[in-house]
Amino acid sequence: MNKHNGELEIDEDAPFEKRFWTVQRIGWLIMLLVILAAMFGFTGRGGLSGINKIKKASQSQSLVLEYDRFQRYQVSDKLTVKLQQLQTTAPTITFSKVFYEKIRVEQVVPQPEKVEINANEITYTFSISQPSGDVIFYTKPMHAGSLEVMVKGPNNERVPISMFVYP
Amino acid sequence: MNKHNGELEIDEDAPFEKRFWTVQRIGWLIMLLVILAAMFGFTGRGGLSGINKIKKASQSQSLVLEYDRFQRYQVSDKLTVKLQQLQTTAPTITFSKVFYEKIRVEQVVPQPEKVEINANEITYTFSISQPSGDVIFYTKPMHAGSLEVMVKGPNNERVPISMFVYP
Amino acid sequence: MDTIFRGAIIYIFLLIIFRISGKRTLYDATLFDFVLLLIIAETTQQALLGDDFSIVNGLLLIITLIFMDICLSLIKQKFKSFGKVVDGTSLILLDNGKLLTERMKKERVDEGDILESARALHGLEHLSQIKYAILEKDGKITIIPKEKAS
Amino acid sequence: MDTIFRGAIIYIFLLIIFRISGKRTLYDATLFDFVLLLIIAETTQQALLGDDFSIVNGLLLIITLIFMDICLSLIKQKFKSFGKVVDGTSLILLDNGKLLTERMKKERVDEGDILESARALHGLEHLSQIKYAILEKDGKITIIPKEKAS
Repeated sequence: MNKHNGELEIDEDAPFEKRFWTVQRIGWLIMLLVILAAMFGFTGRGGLSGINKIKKASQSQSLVLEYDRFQRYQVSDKLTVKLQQLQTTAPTITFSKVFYEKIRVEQVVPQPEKVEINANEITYTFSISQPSGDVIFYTKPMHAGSLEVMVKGPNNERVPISMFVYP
Repeated sequence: MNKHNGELEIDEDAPFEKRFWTVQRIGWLIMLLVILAAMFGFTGRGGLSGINKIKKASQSQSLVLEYDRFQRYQVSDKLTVKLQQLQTTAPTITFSKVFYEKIRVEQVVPQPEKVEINANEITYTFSISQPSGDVIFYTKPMHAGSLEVMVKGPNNERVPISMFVYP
Repeated sequence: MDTIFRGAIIYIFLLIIFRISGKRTLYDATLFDFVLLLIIAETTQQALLGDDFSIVNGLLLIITLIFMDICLSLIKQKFKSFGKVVDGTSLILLDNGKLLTERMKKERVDEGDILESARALHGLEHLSQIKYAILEKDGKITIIPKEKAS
Repeated sequence: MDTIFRGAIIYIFLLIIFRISGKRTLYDATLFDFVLLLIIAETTQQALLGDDFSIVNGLLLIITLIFMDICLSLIKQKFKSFGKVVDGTSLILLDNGKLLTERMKKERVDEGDILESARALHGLEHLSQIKYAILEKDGKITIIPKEKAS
């Protein structure tokens, strides 16, 4: 043990503490940055559109997807599929493998007429009598990390979506 | 009370404490072993394939099951049934009694056309138009201990699966 | 975004409610008070988290709460009067042997509480052995004994 | 596997965030600070458990946290400098009657805090009765009074 003033035995290390104050202040700054990032939506659950709330359309605008880019492990979210210019009353929406392997679809509104999984794809068939209609998928990611899903609309148009799931 | 140095009254028992230090170190080692076992997947929720993540197929490969061997009481999990070389568009998957008595099936994707329970079996009938298809059962074990389920595919092929549910 | 707002709202709400309720409310004089404090913390936690049990949610909330606390302490340091509003000040309850009954009544402290502190901190028997008794910011009562020799 | 990682991540995260936030942040000077601490503990608990309420999950988490703490203490014992980084050191705030205001400012301690500790620990009335005031690793302020006889 050091002796301070030749009498007080103490493990003080003032130069170290002084250097650590700088580290502390940097830490506070990082905390502030994390909070700002969260406010902008980089950590999911709300935030600015364009950062978290993503709207992505196929070239012909007949398939529009609205989803959250940043999601959280086992926290329910939703994916809205807007179908336009429908040429069939039994449109299909097809997702690649990740959508049923790493995500749990809890509910689909409206309820699909038929669901089939094969050849690394899941296909939902709906019954829509009008030329346009929305479908909402209530999803829950069951896997942390980035997820890449390919969505295929009724006219075989493809829209890739990518999400990041926080643990 | 003992008297230390003839003055300090204290309930010290140094030889006992010394022996106990050894017990402590052994305890630490056991904790390390438990943590390693958990990392390898022996306690469920992730882990190496082969230890927790099991893939089991029937002889002809027409029925493949993917499931977690180690599950936890009332924690959702899933069982994926891969059907191949289908000769019918209305394949059935049949499970033995345990599957509906000790496990709660929360959701089946795709939704079955028909479900029937009889003669100690539960039979799910699906509508699959292509020669192969996957079915996902979202399950929640409602019983701790080991569970033995017999799964029967559309061609009457049997695959037994055994799971252990931690309390 | 949602997470940060939840954290901030609950932080400010608790700050106000604890300040308003007074120093001695919920001060763990009995086990019951202590349990009550625990229950309040538990209840708050549920309101904070909702049904989002992800790690990132927990970590964001902790960062929010601690960051707000650091900011509050920096503001308190800069503006002393703000610190007074937030934390309150110490308050003399027993002044040179004289009980200040009006203050004690307002702060809901009685002679027994002062004697309890006197016993716990200095092993004193009577009020007459106490020079000052002070109600601290955290609800504790500190005691300055009279010098014996004098 | 998942359980162990959750435990480890949160252990390390908390270790860092508490170290960075400073000794006096969340030090329970007021009841509000105490409740904040409890809330942080609770919030962590949910992030740890998720929606897995099985016994084995709870036991694994407890083992992970305690095991990491044992490891940390063993490492700290072996490498003193690592201990310094993790725990910090004690810091003299009042040196032989002289207040070290720069240090007090950085650590967010004021005269009132030192006096409160002096009252609580030794029943002292003035700063002049204090020889040393030391900010300990846990945020407490300890007091070494001046000898009277001299």
